[in-house]
Amino acid sequence: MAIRTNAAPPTPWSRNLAEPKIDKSSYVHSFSKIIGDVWVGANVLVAPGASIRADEGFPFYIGDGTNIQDGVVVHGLEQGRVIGDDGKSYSAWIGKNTCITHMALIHGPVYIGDDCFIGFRSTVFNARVGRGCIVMMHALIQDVEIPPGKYVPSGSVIVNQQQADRLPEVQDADRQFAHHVVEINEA
Amino acid sequence: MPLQPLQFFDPPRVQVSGDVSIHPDAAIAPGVVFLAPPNSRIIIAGGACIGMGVILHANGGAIEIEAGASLGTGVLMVGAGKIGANACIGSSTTIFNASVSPMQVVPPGSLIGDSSRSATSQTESPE
Amino acid sequence: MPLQPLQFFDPPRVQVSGDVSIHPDAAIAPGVVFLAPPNSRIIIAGGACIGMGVILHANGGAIEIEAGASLGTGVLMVGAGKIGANACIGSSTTIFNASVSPMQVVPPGSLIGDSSRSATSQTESPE
Repeated sequence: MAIRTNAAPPTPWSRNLAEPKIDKSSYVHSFSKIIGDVWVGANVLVAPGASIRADEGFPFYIGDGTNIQDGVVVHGLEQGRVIGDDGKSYSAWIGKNTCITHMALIHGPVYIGDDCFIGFRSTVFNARVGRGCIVMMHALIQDVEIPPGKYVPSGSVIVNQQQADRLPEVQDADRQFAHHVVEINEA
Repeated sequence: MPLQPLQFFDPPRVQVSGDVSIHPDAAIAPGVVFLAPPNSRIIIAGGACIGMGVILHANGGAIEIEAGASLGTGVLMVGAGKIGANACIGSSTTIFNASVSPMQVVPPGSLIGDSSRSATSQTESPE
Repeated sequence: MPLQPLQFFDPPRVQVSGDVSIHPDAAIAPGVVFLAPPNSRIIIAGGACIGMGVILHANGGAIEIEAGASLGTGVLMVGAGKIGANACIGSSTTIFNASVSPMQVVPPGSLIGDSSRSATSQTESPE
């Protein structure tokens, strides 16, 4: 099972890319695609079929205990950075103990805080999602900053700050549902 | 929400993990992922058609795709459920712990079986 | 984590099964599936353009793509029907037992054809 492929396509500008720095305790499946200046913390799971490409915008940060599922794409625009919790600039920052579920698209510049949940096929682009937010399925979050602890229902399109500020708080039932989905993912 | 862009898969491999049975007459496009952890399984019947980049992730039971069903590009199915014979699932649809009846047609980009809270201050209502 | 080793198989980039005739001047992208079970067939005329991940699944008749028609990425066409000359079908569209006139333009993510049984278990549809 030593089939590690580079993320395709090998772009012409990716020749001098930094190598990913991955903590030994993390499980990056050999069929996932991870290239460029990506820092991966402890006990991270990157599932097969995920694509993490720090070839245009970089670096990326993936915090301890975070879970990246099949079909997830993490990529960044060449321009635009966010400030991570360590005060440095990143194209994509994903905090600790966060779960990015199947087919989510996380596109930098983007910041996703600790303990977040991003549901199936949701897109986060040019946005900050605060700690403890739950974003359900098929949502679009763009050009906004979502305060910590907010709940984004399935199918929401959050593209201006007034919408983001009006979002409801996460409730226990939401946490339970998200936890249920995470359990499935970790099975 | 607006449909996400569809991805290209290279190399064109199909990834199979766990108890997965695929009828030889089923058509499986490139980039498909079948995940069946312990205590779950996936069954693809003859004449079924699984589009590019489809992910089937079984959990707590079986995912069953009956004869002649078509799953469009990028369909995601998680949990347990059955796609009935000759059903037609539009591209980029997500199905969570739910089934689709035989002959049913599901529009592209649909979300089926989502039991999460759809809150009051929501900006775009799902119904 | 108990992820089992994944097995692979490499499907061909374009899969053709059954009575399918493709004009040599048609352009076919990777990940396309043409499935024509017995008693049905698929005909692609010259100058037609079939996008990535398109699925044509004939059933009970013929699917015919006329000259110069373009099918966007992830289009799913099931049953029998004709895409008229120079028609333009937006990405991720689902066409179920229906035809599109020559020169017609169909927006991306559309659902065309019999959708009478699509409502029950569905929680979200894009339009």
